[in-house]
Amino acid sequence: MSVSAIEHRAALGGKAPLISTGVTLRTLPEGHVLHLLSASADSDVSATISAVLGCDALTKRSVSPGQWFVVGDEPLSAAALADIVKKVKPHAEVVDQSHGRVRIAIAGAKATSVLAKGTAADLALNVFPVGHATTTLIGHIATHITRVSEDGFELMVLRGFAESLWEELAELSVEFR
Amino acid sequence: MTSYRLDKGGLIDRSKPLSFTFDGKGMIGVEGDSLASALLANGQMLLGRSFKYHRPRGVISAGASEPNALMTVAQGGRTEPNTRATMQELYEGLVAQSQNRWPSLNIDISSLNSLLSPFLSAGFYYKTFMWPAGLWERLYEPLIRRAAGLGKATYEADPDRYEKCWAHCDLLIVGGGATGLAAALTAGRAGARVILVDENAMIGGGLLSETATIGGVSAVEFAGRTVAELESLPNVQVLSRTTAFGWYDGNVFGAVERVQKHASEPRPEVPVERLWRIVAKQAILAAGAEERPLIFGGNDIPGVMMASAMRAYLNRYGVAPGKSVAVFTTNDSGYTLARDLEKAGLRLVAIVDSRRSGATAGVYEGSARIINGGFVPDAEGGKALSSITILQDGRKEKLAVDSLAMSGGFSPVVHLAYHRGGRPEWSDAEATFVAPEDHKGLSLAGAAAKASGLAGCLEAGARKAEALLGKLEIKADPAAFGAVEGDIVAAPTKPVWIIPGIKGKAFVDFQNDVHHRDIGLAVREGYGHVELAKRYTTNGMATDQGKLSNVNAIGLLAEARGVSPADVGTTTFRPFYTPVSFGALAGTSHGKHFQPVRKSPLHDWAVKNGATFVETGLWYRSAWFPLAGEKTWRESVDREAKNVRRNAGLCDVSMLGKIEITGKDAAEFLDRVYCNAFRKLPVGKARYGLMLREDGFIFDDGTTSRLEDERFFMTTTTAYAAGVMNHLEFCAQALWPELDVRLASVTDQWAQMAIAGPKSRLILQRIVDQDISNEAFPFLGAKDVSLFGGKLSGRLFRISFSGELAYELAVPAGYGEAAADALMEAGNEHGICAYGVEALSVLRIEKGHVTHNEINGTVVPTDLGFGKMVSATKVDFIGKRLLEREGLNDPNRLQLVGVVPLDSGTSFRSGAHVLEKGAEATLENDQGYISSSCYSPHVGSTIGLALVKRGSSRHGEEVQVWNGLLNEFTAARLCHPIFVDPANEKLKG
Amino acid sequence: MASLIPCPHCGQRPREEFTVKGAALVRPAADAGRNAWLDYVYLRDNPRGRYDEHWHHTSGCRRWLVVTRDTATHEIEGARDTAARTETVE
Amino acid sequence: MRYSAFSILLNGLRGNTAWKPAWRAPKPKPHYDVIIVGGGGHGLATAYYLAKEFGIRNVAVLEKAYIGSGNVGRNTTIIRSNYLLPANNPFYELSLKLWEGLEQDLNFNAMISQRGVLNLFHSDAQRDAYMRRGNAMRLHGVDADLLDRTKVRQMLPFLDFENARFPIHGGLIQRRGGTARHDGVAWGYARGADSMGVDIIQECEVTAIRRENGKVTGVETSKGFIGCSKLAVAVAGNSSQVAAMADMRLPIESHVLQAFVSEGLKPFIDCVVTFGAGHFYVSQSDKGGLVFGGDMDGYNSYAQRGNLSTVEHVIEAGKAMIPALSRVRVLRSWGGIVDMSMDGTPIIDRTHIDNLYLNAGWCYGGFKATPGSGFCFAHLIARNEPHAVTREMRLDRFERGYLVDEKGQGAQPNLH
Ligand SMILES: Cc1cc2nc3c(=O)[nH]c(=O)nc-3n(C[C@H](O)[C@H](O)[C@H](O)COP(=O)(O)OP(=O)(O)OC[C@H]3O[C@@H](n4cnc5c(N)ncnc54)[C@H](O)[C@@H]3O)c2cc1C
Ligand SMILES: NC(=O)c1ccc[n+]([C@@H]2O[C@H](COP(=O)([O-])OP(=O)(O)OC[C@H]3O[C@@H](n4cnc5c(N)ncnc54)[C@H](O)[C@@H]3O)[C@@H](O)[C@H]2O)c1
Ligand SMILES: Cc1cc2nc3c(=O)[nH]c(=O)nc-3n(C[C@H](O)[C@H](O)[C@H](O)COP(=O)(O)O)c2cc1C
Ligand SMILES: [Zn+2]
Repeated sequence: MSVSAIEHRAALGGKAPLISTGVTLRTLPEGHVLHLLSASADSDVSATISAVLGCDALTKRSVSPGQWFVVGDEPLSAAALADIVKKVKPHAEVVDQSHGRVRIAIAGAKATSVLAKGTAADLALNVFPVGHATTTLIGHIATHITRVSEDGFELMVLRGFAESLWEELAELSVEFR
Repeated sequence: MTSYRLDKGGLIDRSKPLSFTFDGKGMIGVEGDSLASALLANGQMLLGRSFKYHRPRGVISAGASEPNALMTVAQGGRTEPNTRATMQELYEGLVAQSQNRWPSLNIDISSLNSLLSPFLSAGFYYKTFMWPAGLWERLYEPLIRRAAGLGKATYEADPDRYEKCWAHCDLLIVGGGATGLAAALTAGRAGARVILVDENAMIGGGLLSETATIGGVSAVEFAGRTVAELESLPNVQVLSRTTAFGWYDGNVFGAVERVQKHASEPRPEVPVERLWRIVAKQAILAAGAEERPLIFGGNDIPGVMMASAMRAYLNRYGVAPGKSVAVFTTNDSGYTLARDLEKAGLRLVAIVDSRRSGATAGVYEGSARIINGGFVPDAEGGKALSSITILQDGRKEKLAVDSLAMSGGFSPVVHLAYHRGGRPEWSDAEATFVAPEDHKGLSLAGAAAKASGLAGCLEAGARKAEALLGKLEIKADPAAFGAVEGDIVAAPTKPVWIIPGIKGKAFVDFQNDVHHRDIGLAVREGYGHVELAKRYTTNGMATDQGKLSNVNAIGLLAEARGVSPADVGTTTFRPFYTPVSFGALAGTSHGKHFQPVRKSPLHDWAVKNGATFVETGLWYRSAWFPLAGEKTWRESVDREAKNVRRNAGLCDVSMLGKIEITGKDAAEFLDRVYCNAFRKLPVGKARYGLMLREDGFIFDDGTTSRLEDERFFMTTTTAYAAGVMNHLEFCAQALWPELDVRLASVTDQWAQMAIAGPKSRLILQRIVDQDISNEAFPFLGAKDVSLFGGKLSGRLFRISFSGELAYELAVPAGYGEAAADALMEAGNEHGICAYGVEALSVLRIEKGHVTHNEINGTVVPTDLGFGKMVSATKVDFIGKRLLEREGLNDPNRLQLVGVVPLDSGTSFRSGAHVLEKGAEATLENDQGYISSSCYSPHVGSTIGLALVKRGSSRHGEEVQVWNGLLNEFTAARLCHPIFVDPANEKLKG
Repeated sequence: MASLIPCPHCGQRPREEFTVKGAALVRPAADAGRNAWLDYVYLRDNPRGRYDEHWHHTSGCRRWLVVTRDTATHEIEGARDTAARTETVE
Repeated sequence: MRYSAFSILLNGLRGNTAWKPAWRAPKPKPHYDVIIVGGGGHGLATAYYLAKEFGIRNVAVLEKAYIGSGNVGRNTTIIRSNYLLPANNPFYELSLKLWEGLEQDLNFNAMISQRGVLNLFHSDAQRDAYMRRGNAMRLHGVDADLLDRTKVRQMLPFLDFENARFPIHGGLIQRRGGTARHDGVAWGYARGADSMGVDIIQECEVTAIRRENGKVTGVETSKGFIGCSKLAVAVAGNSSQVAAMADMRLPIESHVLQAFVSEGLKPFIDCVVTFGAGHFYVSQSDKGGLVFGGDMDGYNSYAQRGNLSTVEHVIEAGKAMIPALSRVRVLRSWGGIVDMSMDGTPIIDRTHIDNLYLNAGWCYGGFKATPGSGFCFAHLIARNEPHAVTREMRLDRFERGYLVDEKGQGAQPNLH
């Protein structure tokens, strides 16, 4: 059949960024999110994987012992994915979650204040430095948080909850807008 | 005579008038006023009515402990009953109403209750209103309820915003008086992460009504400077209007910040209240000390107040309590007030000091008459104090006064320190209940820890901060302050629990109208244990939680029982230190945002196709898709179900739980978590699996497909998706960590569609690149497929819930909508329709497929005809051993059967019970119940699945379906639970 | 202190991120006697005091932990990953 | 001294000085026919019925603190008999019938108020489950009515009908259900039992159970040894602790359940309502406080206090059900230790040890059972065989596989 219109639809498509001096919220491209699961939680496994993929802490984010997300803004072609799988396979299984997780960026002087309205994780810079990642509840929604800069974070959430999380963050940041 | 505003003094701005109303009467206050101070400044002494006797009441305190001056503030959805006027800041346009009176505050009919008071003593209601029994609900109780209660809550929704916030610190300081400020400064200067909270609008605690100087500056200025310095430190957060209400495990403190309760027009973008959950490494309780009332007749008459409160009105708010004042004290602190009153030019009629020796030398140099060894047994007046009786050495004397200050000594405010258990202990030396200074994670300092005097408190705060930071290895130098001058340091004195010679009612708990005789009565009747006395008399159970009354009640109990207060002990301190609103505790969670919404990747597709949605857990699922002209949901559902069996339909099943299971031992793992075998499942095949709990009952079901040798794709039911994932993780991590198995939840990665019906293959083949003929892709096939000429890849499963030739196609979620659109387009010529969970349910009931209607946690495999699925050969699987028990194999268990009405024009519903034909409707005759039912357009009548005793051997039996709730009684027949295509020809074709 | 659980992987997190299951017991061998199984599934020491229990960091790292907690005081002595049989975290 | 309007009048006129203790404070005797451990509702009711119905009056109730210090004095006071399973339903209905005549029987006003218990439902599946339950009740002659959304709205217009995340579809109501004054129940039974000669001994903690030749002969207590012919344990949240004194392990965990009361209000809500879309239920006490509760904290505890996360969880559901609660303030929260059994159903049974009887596993729902439990436990102790309505509340049901699991949650107590 003619399939000209097999279009990708972003979970938060159409959400314009919310920008202010205090805090900015914006959706991130639905590029790729690869879930890496190794049989062991050893730190050398992690290092090996980073080495074979050639990626830093902002690309390969820790999820739990022996598990990471490899994240990027570009969708991966089947070949690119296969290549990664091949490289990683001796060390970890790869499960594609590119569609299952949605990313939101939050940044600005008040970003931590907004997030503190949702999460009990201590986001102080010395406790939660750039590159640090963890999963936590923001309000009622489990969210994976990565600090990407001194005042910027990336949030990753199950696709089904993305809209709710966006609305919640918008609500919590209203006073800074 | 009444109270009035002084022309000068106080931390108020006389140039900024604020108008407000009290019971509709317009009044003017000024900026800096509390509602209570503004009312007093307007000469309004009568502020409320008490709970039981409706006694006229004024204000007795100037802070959080206020039991009397409760009023309803604001209007509409912002109506707040029981607001303490002492804690409510005045704002322009404030509307306040008095409570618990009818028809008016001045003339309150129920004040006649006072006349009946001999018959309304503690616990009287336990002794009467029993006859006749039927009158309780109809007469007595409504009367009691109308009389009881305090303010009236609104039924209107609240227009304002609330939120919650977490905070972390090295040191939390509760209380911003001298102690707290000294501690905060010490810790702040040392660079520690500090949070200082104080419940008042202005930080400073007692300093704000203090006339002493510190290092040559006034106490007020000292407070201001200190706060300014603290606020300039980036590592310190100062939260005023913030009450720490509870101390919880893990050193988490709950606090509520009244962000905009003082605003005429709250800004909509800012919350009115914010709940703080503060995680503190260490904390200091610097909550100060509470002055105790004295128990004499008429101690509740408007015009009688705590000495420290009078001092606060005088010094902080520039309000005089009256024109002629007396002070009744048991200790030196009463003289501080006396001194300040005289300084403000008020007429001090007398200082009545219960101590024979009088004040400590040098404490008082004023000119008032001092009555040493004197008491005030009774105060007189109705709605305002007119005179007091003085008793000295057996002589009585009446003095005309319009206000009386009382001081019975001080009790440290230790509330929070006991929220996690324990009780303070009585100290004879301190004449009060005291707490050890150091609790794990929380230490007391200042007046809360019996430190005396301003200088002592400053030093105690600084030292405590230093010590606690030391534990965290943060070095701090205790802040040093200049000399304190003009402070009267009151030593503790022996308490006087009851004033001799009382005639009138002497109140212990003001709000709940517990008077001294009630305490005696409780002891006489056997309720002398402090907890029983509390419950019997209700002392300490009012909105103030006994802040003023508890210690006095204990003293009285001790006297009545002839023991020491140490033997009586205290009641239990519990959150909330002061009451907290539902709004603050709920935060942003309310209304539509009570819980988050989880949306399917096909949500917008369903919207486009006109779906009606239904909440399923957090999901919104499409229930049916009405077409123009369809008037009832049944019309739509019948059409959808018929169309699926005739042509084809597409249903969104994305919300099924999906778990990818990999690792060397994945197959072994599945073999252990399912009761049926999985190890030998061939690659490219799906299998229905049954998961049991360890107790043998069915936990969940679903299909699992083997995509590669070491890669499986499991689906679970929607309801149990999260539970199954947690369970599998438990099995993998806790039970069998030696297995190499890795679990990834991929529920949200895939948009999954059921395409069912005889035309489904035709339709699918148009978008699937591979051959999916029956030969190439038989029943229970499972494989990765390429779609749209290689534009997309997905996973195809040939599984069927409907009993038709059917598939489930999973595509990456972002392409879900496009794929569904394409399928609808491809299926158009074949008559495809969208169908929702209702039609899905019809189709599955027709096929006798079970869901959690049947798998309700009390069924075992044999109950559902799944006996053969339980592996007899596997050595182990979850649930194996306890499944063997007698009760789980009892032939009398409820088993799955089908049910049809004898007359197809009649029907029944789920939740109806099954009785034998002609049997009497009793519980003993109950045979089981209808677990699922629907109208089957294919059978042409209602059909049902039921769980019925010995059901599987009763096919053909006539029964009655009994629904007493709806008065529906239907003659029916039990039958095989598969109503359509029992030979399964369609799904395999 | 069941309001914060010290997850060995994530640090202190609030109770609402966790699912608590109950006593951390050892599952009997498949061929253990019926009583061993009944004990495991139904009978509990239910002690007043020190207690090992299973908590799942559901909205966090999704690891099952063994939390050693005092049921009388709620004080937590430590928590470890259930798969890591030894190390504990304060 | 009999209580009546007249006695109140008379005593009031005499300055209320002549009232007598509601129960004595006796010294323990060396030996009793029956010792009941636990001065909660169940223990006191058992003593009362032993004396009244079975003529056994040489009875002591030993209470480690003050009577009513346990769950009977800290529960949310709901009484009802809206049970599903035939093993439960007749028992709770017997109990409700006893409630209905209790105050006259005891000559003590326990403020039993049959103001109705309404369970809301928010989905078809919930409706079906309530339908099944309501019909089971009807089959036993228990009152139950299904209300549709309109009827619920007429009754309680202030529930969230406009903006709810989980719209209310209707409710199942038991009009004979309602509330009773928790403390009043304990005190009423205590006074009633005392008046027939039962010794109520407070601040007397049982610390050990003495056995000779496999039979129980008495208990060690904080007031010394006290002998008995039969020992009956009714200690609710402490069941495992006391059972351990006889080397028994029980299918029970002790959990903390919190409850709450708001500031006093003029009449706000008439009946008891439970939210079907979250953990919340509420009623209003005669004093005006809204008494409410929700889910357990979920972890084993003996601490009688819970944590803030549960508080928030409960209050969020409360505001979702009744938006107007937003400005109402919560006054106090507390916790009780509930004895959660493995299938959510209680145990009233003899044990394998001679003379030792057990009454336990009441979970968060044993207040309503107080009269029935006392009556049936007394029956068991006096006659040595279970009362017909407690036949299935046996200790051996777990090993035999005859679970009585209303919720179908299986052997995980915090899910019941
Ligand atoms: C917050 C909360 C809300 C509840 N709400 C409801 C409700 O609305 N409706 C309902 O039906 N049920 C409710 N319940 C459950 C109900 O309160 C209990 O199931 C019931 O009260 C238990 O029986 P009891 O009254 O005998 O227990 P308790 O009152 O706990 O009595 C047991 C007594 O044993 C004593 N004891 C323990 N160990 C010893 C020892 N070694 N020696 C001497 N004495 C000992 C204890 O001190 C205690 O007084 C609720 C429970 C809680 C905690
Ligand atoms: N030791 C005594 O008996 C006694 C008696 C009277 C006065 N004093 C004097 O009072 C002063 C005491 O100073 P201090 O700093 O210890 O106490 P303080 O009373 O000056 O300050 C305590 C502050 O804590 C606030 N607070 C209490 N509980 C709170 C909570 N849970 N949340 C938020 N805020 C809360 C109070 O509103 C107050 O503002 C000294 O000058 C002392 O001499 C002592
Ligand atoms: C139905 C009910 C109503 C209550 N009402 C009040 C009340 O109005 N005021 C109050 O302070 N406490 C009230 N309480 C709580 C008790 O003060 C007390 O907290 C509870 O009985 C638990 O005891 P404890 O806190 O001493 O451990 C109430 C308790 C119950 C069970
Ligand atoms: Zn974790």
